[in-house]
Amino acid sequence: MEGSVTLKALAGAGMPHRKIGEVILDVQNISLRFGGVKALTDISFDVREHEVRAIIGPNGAGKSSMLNCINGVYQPQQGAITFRGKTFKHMNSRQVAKMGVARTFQSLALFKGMSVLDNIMTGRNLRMKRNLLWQALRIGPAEREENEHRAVVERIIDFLEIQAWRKTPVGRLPYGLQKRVDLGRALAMEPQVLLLDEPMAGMNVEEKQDMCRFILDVNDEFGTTIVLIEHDMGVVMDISDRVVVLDYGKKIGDGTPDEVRANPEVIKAYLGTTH
Amino acid sequence: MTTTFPRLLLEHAAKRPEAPALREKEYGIWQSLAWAPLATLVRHLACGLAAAGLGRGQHIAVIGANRPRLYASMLAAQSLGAIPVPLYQDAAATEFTFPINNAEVAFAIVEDQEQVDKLVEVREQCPQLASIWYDDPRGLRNYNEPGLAALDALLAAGQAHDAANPTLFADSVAAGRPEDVAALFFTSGTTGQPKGVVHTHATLTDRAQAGASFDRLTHDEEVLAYLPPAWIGQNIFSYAQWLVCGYVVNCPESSATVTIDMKEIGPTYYFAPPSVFEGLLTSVTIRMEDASAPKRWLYQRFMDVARRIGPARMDGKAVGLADRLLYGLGNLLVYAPLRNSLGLSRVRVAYTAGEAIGPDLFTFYRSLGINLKQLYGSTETAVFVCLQPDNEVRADTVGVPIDGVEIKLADSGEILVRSAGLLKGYYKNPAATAEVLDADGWYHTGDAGFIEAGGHLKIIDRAKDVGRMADGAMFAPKYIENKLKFFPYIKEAVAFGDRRERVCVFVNIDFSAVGNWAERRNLPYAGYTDLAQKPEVYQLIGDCVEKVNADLAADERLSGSQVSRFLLLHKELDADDGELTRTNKVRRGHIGEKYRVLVDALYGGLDHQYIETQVKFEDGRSGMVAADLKIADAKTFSHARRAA
Amino acid sequence: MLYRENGQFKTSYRADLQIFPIAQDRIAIVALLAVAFVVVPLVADQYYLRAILIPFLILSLAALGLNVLVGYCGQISLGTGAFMAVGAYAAYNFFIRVDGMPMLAAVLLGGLCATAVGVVFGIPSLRIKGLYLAVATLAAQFFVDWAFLRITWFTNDAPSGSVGVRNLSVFGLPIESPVQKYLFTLTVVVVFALLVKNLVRSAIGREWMAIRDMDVAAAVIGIRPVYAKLTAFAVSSFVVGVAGALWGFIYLGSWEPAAFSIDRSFQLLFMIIIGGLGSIMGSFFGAAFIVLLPIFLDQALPALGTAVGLRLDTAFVSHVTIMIFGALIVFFLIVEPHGIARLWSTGKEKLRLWPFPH
Amino acid sequence: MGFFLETLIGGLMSGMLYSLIALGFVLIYKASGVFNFAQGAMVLFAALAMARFSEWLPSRLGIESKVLANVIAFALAFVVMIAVAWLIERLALSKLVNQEGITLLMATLGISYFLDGFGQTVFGSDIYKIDVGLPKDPIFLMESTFQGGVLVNKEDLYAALIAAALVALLTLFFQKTGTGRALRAVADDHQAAQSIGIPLNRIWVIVWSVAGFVALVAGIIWGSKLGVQFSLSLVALKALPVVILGGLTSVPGAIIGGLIIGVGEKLSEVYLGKYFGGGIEIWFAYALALVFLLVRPQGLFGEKIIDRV
Repeated sequence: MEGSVTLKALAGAGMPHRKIGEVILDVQNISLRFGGVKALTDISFDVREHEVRAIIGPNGAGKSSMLNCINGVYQPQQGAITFRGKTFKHMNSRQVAKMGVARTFQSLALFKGMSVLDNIMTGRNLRMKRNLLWQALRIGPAEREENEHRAVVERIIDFLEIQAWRKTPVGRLPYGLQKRVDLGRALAMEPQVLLLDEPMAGMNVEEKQDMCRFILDVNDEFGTTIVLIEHDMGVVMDISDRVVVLDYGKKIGDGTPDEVRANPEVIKAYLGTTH
Repeated sequence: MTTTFPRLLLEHAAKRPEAPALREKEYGIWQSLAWAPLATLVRHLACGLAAAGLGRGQHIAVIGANRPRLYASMLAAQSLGAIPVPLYQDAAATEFTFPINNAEVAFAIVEDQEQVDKLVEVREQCPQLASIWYDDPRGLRNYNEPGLAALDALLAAGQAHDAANPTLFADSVAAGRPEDVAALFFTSGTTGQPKGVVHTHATLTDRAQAGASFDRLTHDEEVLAYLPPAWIGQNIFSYAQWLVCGYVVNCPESSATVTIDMKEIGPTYYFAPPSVFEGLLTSVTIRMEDASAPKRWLYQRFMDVARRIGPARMDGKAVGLADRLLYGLGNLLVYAPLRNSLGLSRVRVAYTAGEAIGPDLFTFYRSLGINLKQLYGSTETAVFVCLQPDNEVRADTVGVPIDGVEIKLADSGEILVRSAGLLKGYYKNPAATAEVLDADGWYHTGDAGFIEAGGHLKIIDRAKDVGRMADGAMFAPKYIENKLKFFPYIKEAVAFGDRRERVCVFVNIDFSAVGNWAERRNLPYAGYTDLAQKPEVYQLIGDCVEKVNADLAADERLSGSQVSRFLLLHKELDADDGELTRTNKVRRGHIGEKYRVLVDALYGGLDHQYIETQVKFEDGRSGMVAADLKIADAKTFSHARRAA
Repeated sequence: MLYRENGQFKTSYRADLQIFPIAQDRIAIVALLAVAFVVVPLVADQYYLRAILIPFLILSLAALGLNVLVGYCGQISLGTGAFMAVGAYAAYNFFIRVDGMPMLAAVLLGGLCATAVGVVFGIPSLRIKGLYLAVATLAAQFFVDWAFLRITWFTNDAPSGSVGVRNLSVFGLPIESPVQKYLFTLTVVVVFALLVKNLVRSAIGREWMAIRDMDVAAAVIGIRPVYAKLTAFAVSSFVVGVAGALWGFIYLGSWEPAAFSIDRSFQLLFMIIIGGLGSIMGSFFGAAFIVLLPIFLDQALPALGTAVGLRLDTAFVSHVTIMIFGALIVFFLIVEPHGIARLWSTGKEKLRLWPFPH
Repeated sequence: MGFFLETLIGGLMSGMLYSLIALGFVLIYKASGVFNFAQGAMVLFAALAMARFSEWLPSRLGIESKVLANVIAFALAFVVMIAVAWLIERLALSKLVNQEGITLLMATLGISYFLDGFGQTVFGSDIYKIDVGLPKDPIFLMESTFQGGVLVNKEDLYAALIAAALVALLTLFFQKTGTGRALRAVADDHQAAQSIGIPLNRIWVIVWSVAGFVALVAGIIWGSKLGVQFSLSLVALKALPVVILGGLTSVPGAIIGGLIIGVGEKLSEVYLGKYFGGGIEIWFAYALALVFLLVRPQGLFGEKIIDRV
């Protein structure tokens, strides 16, 4: 059954673990303006398969804008983005999603009127094929499809250890758990690349540790490539393979955590802001 | 009952192949495993283990929460004549070294990464530990420990091996004999190293069967397995009796969801130590405090009704029509909904054991209409020694010896047990075995007690604490102290009387309880010492003591140890002053020394005694507390008069 | 308090995902249906059927349709009346122009026409949001009012667009007496309620709610706003259109555009606000409330008036009635934005947890 | 040609009145982000108040002078409108702050129902007339230019002039007075406005009062034209497309939009109506606005919206 196939994918079968692979996502000379305001200026960097890639920078450095360009929320005025060899002037959200790029949000962007289960289920919608009529009748194939995807979603709920809240409306959950659900919704898309926008913002130490564990587990278990935004340098440095540093919409550093730590410009930017 | 667990499994698989054997809530629904598929699973696991070299008589550690595949692994091991050794999953890594080495364990099947990590940690000290299989591969993808593999791999290997040797499984099950060792349970000894209790298929199945027939258990029971399988209590209920009766064992989704799962399953046969019941009650009280005033009123009102009528009803005694209607109403409004939200609606039989349960706690559940009963037994006796028959349930006894059990009282008052369910001995520890098993096959429980009129066994104390009065009457200080402490006004009590002609008691009042009582009577007081010395308070406590005496008098063995005199201490007994152990048990001897003047005053017949005591305050400073303590006589009863 | 859920464990997703997972609820709903289908026809007299139950059912259906759009997809519409009108007049045309056209088919075809119109007027929703969209739907309202009044072809050249139908039947069974009409309507409503419920608890329903709750996030996980919104418009106006057709055929028998004026649109909007946005049950609650309140006030107010010794004419009563409606809308929006349905579900939760508060 | 001019002027004049009501919308939307569906109901309510007061004053208090009666009635009606504004703020808006636009819209729908019902309960529901002495006789312009000249209804002319004056007045009020500036500040950014100590609630009361005043004037003009009756509250529906066209947040937008709609309506009715069987002005305005929306979702002068993630 189709469900079991996707389960395999989830379990990362045949994913050679942590073998950093070829460049999967390549960002070339992206520039983005709102009216007169320059949000991003000529940003370029690449992401290799299976790696954990961090984008750090002080608040307002343009980190989120960068993600928004990658998954087509914003249309950059200049530059191009190459994903698995295909180059795009600017991305279209649905296309990006289809190509296997998922994303979580800095400010919680869950569907507050829906339960944890339904929120994560929405992540499966791209893969649900039955048309309106089938869904209205909800018999045979339609029901089977629904159940198969429910099965996958349950794997994710299990993975994120939120079984106890499955049927709870997300609005009622504490912040830390909502962040997990957000991650779950992204995972439900079985992404090849996962964009995380400050996954640990506003969390206490404990929650941060949990989140770190989940992120690493995702990378381990499913071989998912991870692009991670943080403005808190400390957390990122331990978990990421390579780091891009943005400041005022410009790239001021790129390399392994150690290289970046050593980079004088980065130090300046961070001494300038208290982080 | 002469069979083995693997044979029982195969019988069920043959008789009721489709019927569910195990249910586990996983991925949001209750996934059932029927008897036939379970048998196949066990068969393949067994073949896998055989291929891996597990042989007859060898030990294999099983570590993890209640998971179907772990239970299956135990069965698989037993099918090969090997001996599963369940270990506590929440134990620290270092606690594993002794049992693993003691039972020279070379194989282990564990639940998940957490357990694997612990075993890997102790591998230095346990070189013989060759292979470890894990049920849940999460996080273990890049471990490259030698001999570490997933249970799935074992399963696959097993299928291959089974195909190659189709008769292997059947043969080795057939070769198993009831008197073979079935399992090894390590009891965490209070002192020294843990001891491995050896049980055979015969001992376990015999007791399981006896217990089952006592409560007429059928294969329709639903059981929720949520306590550590390494504890014989859980093991007998969710393994031995499971295979004997063929009912369904349900495994919760995760430790965080037990209450939810309990509510969904609604077990019909339930077992828990008093602590669990206490926790439940606490949660009920707390949640009720947040309830709206009318609800709280309703609850209080009907819980009173329940306490009045419930127990009698449960014991099948006749209850007046008005009361029956009232209780029915309460049942509709409070009891039934409460049972529902506790997940106890469908309970037919529930047991508590392990330690003494407070009468209030006990009656709370009884009065709700839950058939909660007590049983007496231990790891060494394969649990079932005494059980309370329906309608003969009392808070202060542990029931009647069930069939197959002989009970004898040693002169010391210690309870001796003989049954087909006794341990074969402690593993590689003949000395310890000799201590508890005598030549005629009596097991020395270490508990002191006696058979009451009506044949109910009554546990009064640990045997070593029981003393003798000057006139030779039995003196069980802890028993008396506990009886006193069941009163809310009494926080601590210390009873003296060993080798004396009468019993005298120090009492610590419960400051808050007695304080409230005093305020309700607007009785002014200046602090603990002052309150304790109020004549009214002496009256109050005197009544409690009198009640206890009345109880004691009811029993000819104990009527001799009624409390004749008592005093209220001027300070609370405190661990900082060395009067209590860190676990808040009274250090009787030490207190007797420290307050010798008071003891002498009690026995010297004085009616008051001045005393000064040094105390340590919270901030570490120390100071003196001085008071002139009154000493009161308590009303005692003669046994005959109560009997009449 | 009435719930006993121990032992109601689910061993399949099918069981877990059913509409009423709790046995007690299933019993209740079956009982309710039994009463509606069997007892009511036996006991209820003509007046109640004709003046209360039938309009209640049809308006519930319309509210249900509107709820899909407003409650589930978050797209406001003030043009519901128009879509009802399209349904009614289209059905009328199919019914009288195509001879031998079965009534049921005509009604459904009417719904389809409403769908088409709905989608057309839904197109603006792709570019414009919220308030602006409200105006767009108003446009539909006015245009349609005008069209059926002035374009006589739609009304088979009837003056001022007043048309009528008679001798209705379904599968050979006559639909003439109130009881027959009631049973027919009830059946249609129940079927539609079930279908809509299935939709909102399936993929498409989740897409609608996703768009409603957080459209950017929805887009990022690959949901097409265009598709989601247009399907919402389509489904919504189909149901509304069918309701319109029933309103004309079953309830009124003969009607004119005024029957589907802007007031109807507002009335339906009020139903779902008071009943509960984004709730199937809410649509029924709201309809019941808004159908019953005027009837109640018509009785109560004059009685009250005479009690305090003044005669209240019907005009006064009707004014007070709309006043109360207005006040109630504001009240619900402030106090319980999710309407009666939410009150209901909270009450149910309390019963499940009884005697505990949480 | 003359006929065309006639229609054009007629359009401009009724357009002026649309802008007047549209102005009411814009004011409130700018200041409190509420799309005030109740504007029409306010017009009706105000007109009713005015009509009844000007009728009661002579009859009950025996005030002879018609002018005086009208003036007092006007003052009273204005007071009533202020009261209404205050009540709306107190009872509804203050409890709905930070709700989505749609919720607020629905709330004002409720309010408009309430006002309709309330007004007719208190003031009665017959047709009343307002006579503030607007001359009804027609005048002819530019008779020299074309034969027969261009017929203009004097009443409309005055109405248009009054409307224009009021619009000008309000614009001034916004630009010059402190309150006006405060209003603009609030419109731009609620938090900021509050942080610099502008009392939101008071501002809202003021705005709603102003809107009430506008409604009153509009009510009087329309009322004296068509008579005061329930249909007045539908006038607002006419003004909706105007707002959309002009852009919800722009005062000039409201004015220009009003004129466009007014003219477009008349011309379309005259020149296209016959092909459609007449009566198309009911929806023409909407069609116009809608087509326009598709091209420019934020309206003529509205600001563009970017949603951030």
